[in-house]
Amino acid sequence: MVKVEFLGPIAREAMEVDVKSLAELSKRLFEEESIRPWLEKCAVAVNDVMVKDPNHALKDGDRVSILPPVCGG
Amino acid sequence: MVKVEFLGPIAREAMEVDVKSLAELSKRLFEEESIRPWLEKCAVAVNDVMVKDPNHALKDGDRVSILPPVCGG
Amino acid sequence: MELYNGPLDVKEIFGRWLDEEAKSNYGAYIPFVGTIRAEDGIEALSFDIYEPVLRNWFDAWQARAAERGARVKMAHSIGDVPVHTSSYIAAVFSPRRRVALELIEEFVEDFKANAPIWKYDVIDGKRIYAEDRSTPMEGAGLLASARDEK
Amino acid sequence: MELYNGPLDVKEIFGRWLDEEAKSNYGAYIPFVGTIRAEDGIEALSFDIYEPVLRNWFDAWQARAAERGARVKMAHSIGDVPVHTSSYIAAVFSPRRRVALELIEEFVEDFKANAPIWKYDVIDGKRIYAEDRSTPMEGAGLLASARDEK
Repeated sequence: MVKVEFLGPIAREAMEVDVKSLAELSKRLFEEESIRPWLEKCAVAVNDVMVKDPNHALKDGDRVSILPPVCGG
Repeated sequence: MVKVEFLGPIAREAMEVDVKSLAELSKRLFEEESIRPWLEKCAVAVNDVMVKDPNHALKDGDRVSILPPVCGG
Repeated sequence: MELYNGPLDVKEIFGRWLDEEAKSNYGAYIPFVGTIRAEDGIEALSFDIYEPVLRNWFDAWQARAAERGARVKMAHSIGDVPVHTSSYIAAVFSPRRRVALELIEEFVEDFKANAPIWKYDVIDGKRIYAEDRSTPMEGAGLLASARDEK
Repeated sequence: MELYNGPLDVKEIFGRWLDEEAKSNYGAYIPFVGTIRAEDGIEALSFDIYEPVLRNWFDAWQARAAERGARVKMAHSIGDVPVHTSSYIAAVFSPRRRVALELIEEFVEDFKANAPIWKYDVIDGKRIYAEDRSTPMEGAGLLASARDEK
Protein backbone atom coordinates (compact mmCIF):
# COMPACT_ATOMS: atom_id res chain seq x y z
CA MET A 1 0.00 0.00 0.00
CA VAL A 2 1.04 3.60 -0.67
CA LYS A 3 0.15 6.44 1.70
CA VAL A 4 -1.02 9.67 0.07
CA GLU A 5 -0.99 12.98 1.99
CA PHE A 6 -2.60 16.22 0.84
CA LEU A 7 -0.72 19.30 2.02
CA GLY A 8 -1.63 22.89 2.81
CA PRO A 9 -5.08 24.06 1.73
CA ILE A 10 -6.33 20.77 0.24
CA ALA A 11 -9.00 19.78 2.75
CA ARG A 12 -8.62 16.03 2.54
CA GLU A 13 -7.47 13.34 4.97
CA ALA A 14 -4.51 11.14 4.05
CA MET A 15 -5.44 7.89 2.28
CA GLU A 16 -3.93 4.44 1.64
CA VAL A 17 -4.09 3.17 -1.92
CA ASP A 18 -2.90 0.04 -3.68
CA VAL A 19 -1.03 1.37 -6.73
CA LYS A 20 2.32 0.57 -8.39
CA SER A 21 2.98 3.79 -10.32
CA LEU A 22 2.18 7.50 -10.47
CA ALA A 23 0.04 6.73 -13.53
CA GLU A 24 -2.13 4.39 -11.46
CA LEU A 25 -2.24 6.84 -8.57
CA SER A 26 -3.21 9.61 -10.95
CA LYS A 27 -6.18 7.62 -12.32
CA ARG A 28 -7.28 6.89 -8.79
CA LEU A 29 -7.08 10.55 -7.66
CA PHE A 30 -8.84 11.92 -10.74
CA GLU A 31 -11.86 9.85 -9.70
CA GLU A 32 -12.30 11.99 -6.58
CA GLU A 33 -14.19 15.19 -7.20
CA SER A 34 -12.72 17.08 -4.23
CA ILE A 35 -9.18 16.34 -5.43
CA ARG A 36 -9.51 16.54 -9.21
CA PRO A 37 -9.39 20.40 -9.54
CA TRP A 38 -6.09 20.52 -7.64
CA LEU A 39 -4.14 17.98 -9.64
CA GLU A 40 -3.08 20.11 -12.64
CA LYS A 41 -1.49 22.63 -10.24
CA CYS A 42 0.09 20.24 -7.74
CA ALA A 43 3.65 18.99 -7.47
CA VAL A 44 4.49 15.56 -6.02
CA ALA A 45 7.05 14.31 -3.51
CA VAL A 46 7.72 10.63 -2.81
CA ASN A 47 9.23 10.00 0.62
CA ASP A 48 9.88 13.78 0.87
CA VAL A 49 11.88 13.96 -2.36
CA MET A 50 10.38 16.01 -5.20
CA VAL A 51 9.59 13.88 -8.26
CA LYS A 52 9.75 15.10 -11.86
CA ASP A 53 9.40 11.81 -13.77
CA PRO A 54 5.81 10.75 -14.55
CA ASN A 55 7.08 7.13 -14.89
CA HIS A 56 8.31 7.07 -11.29
CA ALA A 57 7.51 3.62 -9.81
CA LEU A 58 5.85 3.28 -6.41
CA LYS A 59 6.52 0.46 -3.98
CA ASP A 60 4.83 -0.80 -0.87
CA GLY A 61 5.28 1.62 2.04
CA ASP A 62 6.01 4.69 -0.11
CA ARG A 63 4.63 7.99 1.14
CA VAL A 64 3.36 10.36 -1.56
CA SER A 65 2.81 14.07 -0.79
CA ILE A 66 0.59 16.25 -2.99
CA LEU A 67 1.82 19.88 -2.88
CA PRO A 68 -0.55 22.64 -4.06
CA PRO A 69 0.66 26.10 -5.26
CA VAL A 70 2.93 27.80 -2.72
CA CYS A 71 3.52 31.30 -1.44
CA GLY A 72 6.10 31.57 1.32
CA GLY A 73 7.62 34.77 2.65
CA MET B 1 39.98 83.75 -7.55
CA VAL B 2 38.94 80.09 -7.54
CA LYS B 3 39.80 77.75 -4.68
CA VAL B 4 40.98 74.25 -5.65
CA GLU B 5 40.91 71.37 -3.13
CA PHE B 6 42.54 67.96 -3.64
CA LEU B 7 40.64 65.16 -1.92
CA GLY B 8 41.53 61.77 -0.46
CA PRO B 9 44.99 60.43 -1.24
CA ILE B 10 46.28 63.40 -3.30
CA ALA B 11 48.88 64.84 -0.97
CA ARG B 12 48.52 68.49 -1.90
CA GLU B 13 47.34 71.59 -0.03
CA ALA B 14 44.40 73.57 -1.41
CA MET B 15 45.36 76.44 -3.76
CA GLU B 16 43.88 79.69 -5.05
CA VAL B 17 44.10 80.27 -8.77
CA ASP B 18 42.93 83.01 -11.09
CA VAL B 19 41.09 81.13 -13.87
CA LYS B 20 37.79 81.61 -15.71
CA SER B 21 37.14 78.09 -17.02
CA LEU B 22 37.95 74.42 -16.46
CA ALA B 23 40.14 74.58 -19.56
CA GLU B 24 42.29 77.27 -17.95
CA LEU B 25 42.35 75.42 -14.65
CA SER B 26 43.36 72.25 -16.43
CA LYS B 27 46.36 73.94 -18.12
CA ARG B 28 47.40 75.34 -14.75
CA LEU B 29 47.16 71.95 -12.96
CA PHE B 30 48.98 70.03 -15.71
CA GLU B 31 51.97 72.26 -15.01
CA GLU B 32 52.36 70.76 -11.54
CA GLU B 33 54.27 67.52 -11.51
CA SER B 34 52.73 66.19 -8.27
CA ILE B 35 49.20 66.69 -9.64
CA ARG B 36 49.59 65.77 -13.31
CA PRO B 37 49.48 61.93 -12.93
CA TRP B 38 46.15 62.17 -11.08
CA LEU B 39 44.24 64.29 -13.57
CA GLU B 40 43.22 61.63 -16.12
CA LYS B 41 41.60 59.60 -13.33
CA CYS B 42 39.98 62.41 -11.34
CA ALA B 43 36.41 63.69 -11.38
CA VAL B 44 35.56 67.32 -10.60
CA ALA B 45 32.97 69.01 -8.42
CA VAL B 46 32.28 72.76 -8.44
CA ASN B 47 30.73 74.03 -5.21
CA ASP B 48 30.08 70.36 -4.27
CA VAL B 49 28.12 69.57 -7.45
CA MET B 50 29.67 67.02 -9.82
CA VAL B 51 30.51 68.56 -13.21
CA LYS B 52 30.41 66.68 -16.52
CA ASP B 53 30.78 69.55 -19.00
CA PRO B 54 34.39 70.46 -19.92
CA ASN B 55 33.13 73.94 -20.95
CA HIS B 56 31.84 74.68 -17.45
CA ALA B 57 32.60 78.33 -16.63
CA LEU B 58 34.22 79.32 -13.32
CA LYS B 59 33.53 82.52 -11.47
CA ASP B 60 35.16 84.37 -8.63
CA GLY B 61 34.66 82.53 -5.32
CA ASP B 62 33.96 79.10 -6.86
CA ARG B 63 35.32 76.09 -5.01
CA VAL B 64 36.63 73.27 -7.19
CA SER B 65 37.16 69.76 -5.73
CA ILE B 66 39.41 67.22 -7.43
CA LEU B 67 38.18 63.67 -6.66
CA PRO B 68 40.56 60.75 -7.27
CA PRO B 69 39.36 57.11 -7.82
CA VAL B 70 37.04 55.92 -5.06
CA CYS B 71 36.43 52.73 -3.14
CA GLY B 72 33.80 52.97 -0.41
CA GLY B 73 32.25 50.09 1.42
CA MET C 1 17.06 26.80 8.96
CA GLU C 2 14.78 27.96 11.76
CA LEU C 3 10.99 27.68 12.06
CA TYR C 4 9.01 29.58 14.70
CA ASN C 5 5.40 29.65 15.79
CA GLY C 6 4.15 33.19 15.15
CA PRO C 7 6.14 36.34 14.28
CA LEU C 8 9.94 36.34 14.12
CA ASP C 9 12.14 38.18 16.62
CA VAL C 10 13.94 39.96 13.79
CA LYS C 11 16.61 41.74 15.85
CA GLU C 12 17.53 38.59 17.78
CA ILE C 13 17.86 36.52 14.61
CA PHE C 14 19.79 39.20 12.68
CA GLY C 15 22.21 39.73 15.56
CA ARG C 16 22.73 36.06 16.31
CA TRP C 17 23.51 35.28 12.66
CA LEU C 18 25.95 38.22 12.61
CA ASP C 19 27.67 36.82 15.72
CA GLU C 20 27.73 33.26 14.34
CA GLU C 21 29.74 34.40 11.30
CA ALA C 22 31.79 37.10 13.06
CA LYS C 23 35.04 35.18 12.59
CA SER C 24 34.21 33.52 9.24
CA ASN C 25 35.88 36.32 7.26
CA TYR C 26 32.87 37.06 5.07
CA GLY C 27 32.89 40.57 3.61
CA ALA C 28 29.18 40.81 2.80
CA TYR C 29 26.06 39.91 4.83
CA ILE C 30 22.70 40.52 3.17
CA PRO C 31 19.53 39.62 5.03
CA PHE C 32 16.12 39.96 3.41
CA VAL C 33 13.38 40.69 5.98
CA GLY C 34 9.77 40.07 4.92
CA THR C 35 7.09 41.91 6.87
CA ILE C 36 3.30 41.54 6.67
CA ARG C 37 1.73 44.57 4.99
CA ALA C 38 -1.62 45.97 6.09
CA GLU C 39 -3.76 45.64 2.95
CA ASP C 40 -7.12 44.28 1.81
CA GLY C 41 -8.43 44.39 5.37
CA ILE C 42 -6.35 41.49 6.64
CA GLU C 43 -5.42 41.29 10.30
CA ALA C 44 -2.66 38.71 9.78
CA LEU C 45 -1.25 36.19 7.36
CA SER C 46 -1.03 32.55 8.37
CA PHE C 47 1.36 29.87 7.12
CA ASP C 48 1.47 26.09 6.78
CA ILE C 49 4.88 24.53 6.17
CA TYR C 50 5.82 21.03 5.07
CA GLU C 51 9.11 20.83 6.92
CA PRO C 52 10.77 17.69 5.43
CA VAL C 53 10.64 19.01 1.85
CA LEU C 54 11.57 22.53 3.00
CA ARG C 55 14.63 21.11 4.74
CA ASN C 56 15.69 19.26 1.57
CA TRP C 57 15.19 22.45 -0.45
CA PHE C 58 17.29 24.41 2.05
CA ASP C 59 20.08 21.81 2.21
CA ALA C 60 20.34 21.82 -1.60
CA TRP C 61 20.64 25.61 -1.46
CA GLN C 62 23.34 25.42 1.20
CA ALA C 63 25.37 23.14 -1.09
CA ARG C 64 24.80 25.51 -4.03
CA ALA C 65 25.96 28.50 -1.95
CA ALA C 66 29.02 26.58 -0.71
CA GLU C 67 30.15 26.05 -4.31
CA ARG C 68 30.42 29.83 -4.54
CA GLY C 69 32.14 30.20 -1.16
CA ALA C 70 28.98 31.51 0.48
CA ARG C 71 26.49 30.51 3.19
CA VAL C 72 22.71 30.91 3.40
CA LYS C 73 20.44 31.08 6.43
CA MET C 74 16.70 31.33 6.77
CA ALA C 75 13.94 31.68 9.32
CA HIS C 76 10.18 31.43 8.75
CA SER C 77 6.99 31.59 10.76
CA ILE C 78 4.35 28.90 11.15
CA GLY C 79 0.77 29.92 11.94
CA ASP C 80 -0.53 33.48 12.36
CA VAL C 81 1.68 36.54 11.85
CA PRO C 82 -0.06 39.92 12.48
CA VAL C 83 0.37 42.88 10.12
CA HIS C 84 3.56 44.94 10.65
CA THR C 85 5.39 41.92 12.10
CA SER C 86 7.79 39.68 10.18
CA SER C 87 7.36 36.12 8.91
CA TYR C 88 10.53 35.57 6.87
CA ILE C 89 14.26 36.25 6.95
CA ALA C 90 16.62 34.89 4.33
CA ALA C 91 20.32 35.78 4.42
CA VAL C 92 23.50 35.31 2.45
CA PHE C 93 27.06 35.58 3.75
CA SER C 94 29.81 35.75 1.15
CA PRO C 95 33.44 36.84 0.92
CA ARG C 96 32.55 39.37 -1.80
CA ARG C 97 29.65 41.64 -2.59
CA ARG C 98 28.91 40.45 -6.16
CA VAL C 99 28.23 36.85 -5.16
CA ALA C 100 26.18 38.02 -2.17
CA LEU C 101 24.00 40.32 -4.31
CA GLU C 102 23.43 37.62 -6.92
CA LEU C 103 22.70 34.87 -4.39
CA ILE C 104 20.24 36.83 -2.24
CA GLU C 105 18.13 37.50 -5.34
CA GLU C 106 18.25 33.88 -6.57
CA PHE C 107 17.65 32.50 -3.07
CA VAL C 108 14.62 34.70 -2.35
CA GLU C 109 13.08 34.16 -5.80
CA ASP C 110 13.55 30.39 -5.69
CA PHE C 111 12.13 30.39 -2.17
CA LYS C 112 9.00 32.17 -3.43
CA ALA C 113 8.59 29.65 -6.25
CA ASN C 114 9.57 26.36 -4.61
CA ALA C 115 9.52 26.41 -0.81
CA PRO C 116 6.61 24.20 0.38
CA ILE C 117 4.80 26.92 2.32
CA TRP C 118 1.12 27.85 2.03
CA LYS C 119 -0.20 31.31 2.82
CA TYR C 120 -3.62 32.30 4.13
CA ASP C 121 -5.18 35.71 4.68
CA VAL C 122 -6.68 36.05 8.14
CA ILE C 123 -9.86 38.15 8.03
CA ASP C 124 -12.34 38.22 10.92
CA GLY C 125 -10.38 35.33 12.42
CA LYS C 126 -10.93 33.14 9.34
CA ARG C 127 -8.08 31.63 7.28
CA ILE C 128 -8.51 32.05 3.50
CA TYR C 129 -6.00 30.36 1.16
CA ALA C 130 -4.13 33.06 -0.83
CA GLU C 131 -4.77 31.19 -4.07
CA ASP C 132 -4.34 34.16 -6.42
CA ARG C 133 -0.83 34.94 -5.05
CA SER C 134 0.31 31.30 -5.01
CA THR C 135 2.50 29.62 -7.65
CA PRO C 136 2.55 25.99 -8.76
CA MET C 137 5.91 24.46 -7.76
CA GLU C 138 8.48 23.29 -10.30
CA GLY C 139 7.19 19.99 -11.69
CA ALA C 140 3.54 20.76 -10.97
CA GLY C 141 1.03 18.89 -13.11
CA LEU C 142 3.00 15.64 -12.84
CA LEU C 143 -0.10 13.66 -11.94
CA ALA C 144 -2.00 15.04 -14.91
CA SER C 145 0.79 13.96 -17.26
CA ALA C 146 1.29 10.64 -15.40
CA ARG C 147 -2.33 9.78 -16.20
CA ASP C 148 -1.38 9.74 -19.90
CA GLU C 149 1.47 7.25 -19.33
CA LYS C 150 0.87 3.56 -19.98
CA MET D 1 22.73 59.03 5.99
CA GLU D 2 24.95 58.45 8.99
CA LEU D 3 28.74 58.77 9.31
CA TYR D 4 30.66 57.40 12.29
CA ASN D 5 34.26 57.55 13.44
CA GLY D 6 35.53 53.94 13.48
CA PRO D 7 33.53 50.69 13.18
CA LEU D 8 29.74 50.64 12.95
CA ASP D 9 27.49 49.30 15.71
CA VAL D 10 25.73 47.02 13.22
CA LYS D 11 23.02 45.66 15.54
CA GLU D 12 22.08 49.11 16.83
CA ILE D 13 21.81 50.56 13.32
CA PHE D 14 19.91 47.55 11.89
CA GLY D 15 17.45 47.57 14.79
CA ARG D 16 16.92 51.33 14.82
CA TRP D 17 16.19 51.39 11.07
CA LEU D 18 13.75 48.49 11.54
CA ASP D 19 11.98 50.45 14.29
CA GLU D 20 11.95 53.70 12.29
CA GLU D 21 10.00 52.01 9.47
CA ALA D 22 7.92 49.68 11.67
CA LYS D 23 4.67 51.48 10.78
CA SER D 24 5.55 52.49 7.21
CA ASN D 25 3.92 49.36 5.75
CA TYR D 26 6.97 48.22 3.81
CA GLY D 27 6.97 44.50 3.01
CA ALA D 28 10.69 44.13 2.33
CA TYR D 29 13.77 45.40 4.20
CA ILE D 30 17.17 44.48 2.74
CA PRO D 31 20.30 45.72 4.47
CA PHE D 32 23.75 45.10 3.00
CA VAL D 33 26.43 44.87 5.71
CA GLY D 34 30.06 45.29 4.61
CA THR D 35 32.71 43.84 6.92
CA ILE D 36 36.50 44.17 6.72
CA ARG D 37 38.10 40.89 5.65
CA ALA D 38 41.43 39.73 7.05
CA GLU D 39 43.60 39.47 3.95
CA ASP D 40 46.99 40.61 2.65
CA GLY D 41 48.26 41.15 6.18
CA ILE D 42 46.13 44.24 6.85
CA GLU D 43 45.15 45.10 10.40
CA ALA D 44 42.41 47.54 9.35
CA LEU D 45 41.04 49.57 6.48
CA SER D 46 40.80 53.32 6.80
CA PHE D 47 38.44 55.72 5.02
CA ASP D 48 38.35 59.38 3.98
CA ILE D 49 34.95 60.79 3.02
CA TYR D 50 34.03 64.01 1.28
CA GLU D 51 30.72 64.56 3.00
CA PRO D 52 29.09 67.36 0.91
CA VAL D 53 29.27 65.39 -2.35
CA LEU D 54 28.33 62.14 -0.58
CA ARG D 55 25.24 63.87 0.81
CA ASN D 56 24.23 65.08 -2.67
CA TRP D 57 24.75 61.58 -4.04
CA PHE D 58 22.62 60.11 -1.25
CA ASP D 59 19.83 62.70 -1.64
CA ALA D 60 19.64 61.97 -5.38
CA TRP D 61 19.32 58.27 -4.54
CA GLN D 62 16.58 58.96 -2.01
CA ALA D 63 14.60 60.76 -4.72
CA ARG D 64 15.21 57.90 -7.15
CA ALA D 65 14.01 55.34 -4.57
CA ALA D 66 10.93 57.46 -3.76
CA GLU D 67 9.86 57.31 -7.43
CA ARG D 68 9.59 53.55 -6.95
CA GLY D 69 7.81 53.80 -3.59
CA ALA D 70 10.95 52.84 -1.67
CA ARG D 71 13.40 54.33 0.85
CA VAL D 72 17.16 53.98 1.18
CA LYS D 73 19.38 54.37 4.24
CA MET D 74 23.11 54.20 4.69
CA ALA D 75 25.83 54.33 7.31
CA HIS D 76 29.59 54.48 6.76
CA SER D 77 32.75 54.70 8.82
CA ILE D 78 35.39 57.42 8.75
CA GLY D 79 38.97 56.57 9.78
CA ASP D 80 40.24 53.16 10.87
CA VAL D 81 38.03 50.05 10.90
CA PRO D 82 39.75 46.86 12.18
CA VAL D 83 39.37 43.51 10.41
CA HIS D 84 36.16 41.59 11.25
CA THR D 85 34.31 44.80 12.09
CA SER D 86 31.95 46.65 9.73
CA SER D 87 32.41 49.90 7.82
CA TYR D 88 29.28 50.07 5.67
CA ILE D 89 25.56 49.40 5.82
CA ALA D 90 23.23 50.24 2.95
CA ALA D 91 19.54 49.38 3.14
CA VAL D 92 16.39 49.47 1.07
CA PHE D 93 12.80 49.44 2.33
CA SER D 94 10.09 48.80 -0.24
CA PRO D 95 6.47 47.67 -0.33
CA ARG D 96 7.40 44.67 -2.52
CA ARG D 97 10.32 42.30 -2.82
CA ARG D 98 11.11 42.81 -6.54
CA VAL D 99 11.79 46.53 -6.22
CA ALA D 100 13.79 45.94 -3.02
CA LEU D 101 15.99 43.30 -4.66
CA GLU D 102 16.61 45.46 -7.72
CA LEU D 103 17.30 48.63 -5.73
CA ILE D 104 19.72 47.12 -3.21
CA GLU D 105 21.88 45.90 -6.09
CA GLU D 106 21.80 49.21 -7.97
CA PHE D 107 22.33 51.21 -4.78
CA VAL D 108 25.35 49.20 -3.60
CA GLU D 109 26.96 49.09 -7.07
CA ASP D 110 26.49 52.81 -7.67
CA PHE D 111 27.85 53.48 -4.19
CA LYS D 112 31.00 51.49 -5.04
CA ALA D 113 31.45 53.44 -8.27
CA ASN D 114 30.44 56.97 -7.29
CA ALA D 115 30.42 57.63 -3.54
CA PRO D 116 33.32 60.01 -2.75
CA ILE D 117 35.10 57.72 -0.31
CA TRP D 118 38.78 56.76 -0.35
CA LYS D 119 40.07 53.53 1.10
CA TYR D 120 43.47 52.78 2.62
CA ASP D 121 45.02 49.54 3.83
CA VAL D 122 46.44 49.86 7.32
CA ILE D 123 49.65 47.78 7.66
CA ASP D 124 52.06 48.27 10.57
CA GLY D 125 50.09 51.37 11.47
CA LYS D 126 50.68 52.96 8.02
CA ARG D 127 47.89 54.05 5.67
CA ILE D 128 48.38 52.93 2.05
CA TYR D 129 45.90 54.14 -0.61
CA ALA D 130 44.07 51.11 -2.10
CA GLU D 131 44.75 52.36 -5.62
CA ASP D 132 44.37 48.99 -7.38
CA ARG D 133 40.83 48.48 -5.95
CA SER D 134 39.69 52.06 -6.61
CA THR D 135 37.57 53.21 -9.55
CA PRO D 136 37.53 56.58 -11.31
CA MET D 137 34.16 58.27 -10.69
CA GLU D 138 31.64 58.93 -13.44
CA GLY D 139 32.95 61.93 -15.39
CA ALA D 140 36.58 61.28 -14.47
CA GLY D 141 39.14 62.73 -16.90
CA LEU D 142 37.15 65.95 -17.29
CA LEU D 143 40.26 68.09 -16.72
CA ALA D 144 42.19 66.17 -19.35
CA SER D 145 39.45 66.78 -21.90
CA ALA D 146 38.91 70.39 -20.70
CA ARG D 147 42.54 71.10 -21.61
CA ASP D 148 41.66 70.44 -25.25
CA GLU D 149 38.80 72.98 -25.20
CA LYS D 150 39.40 76.47 -26.55
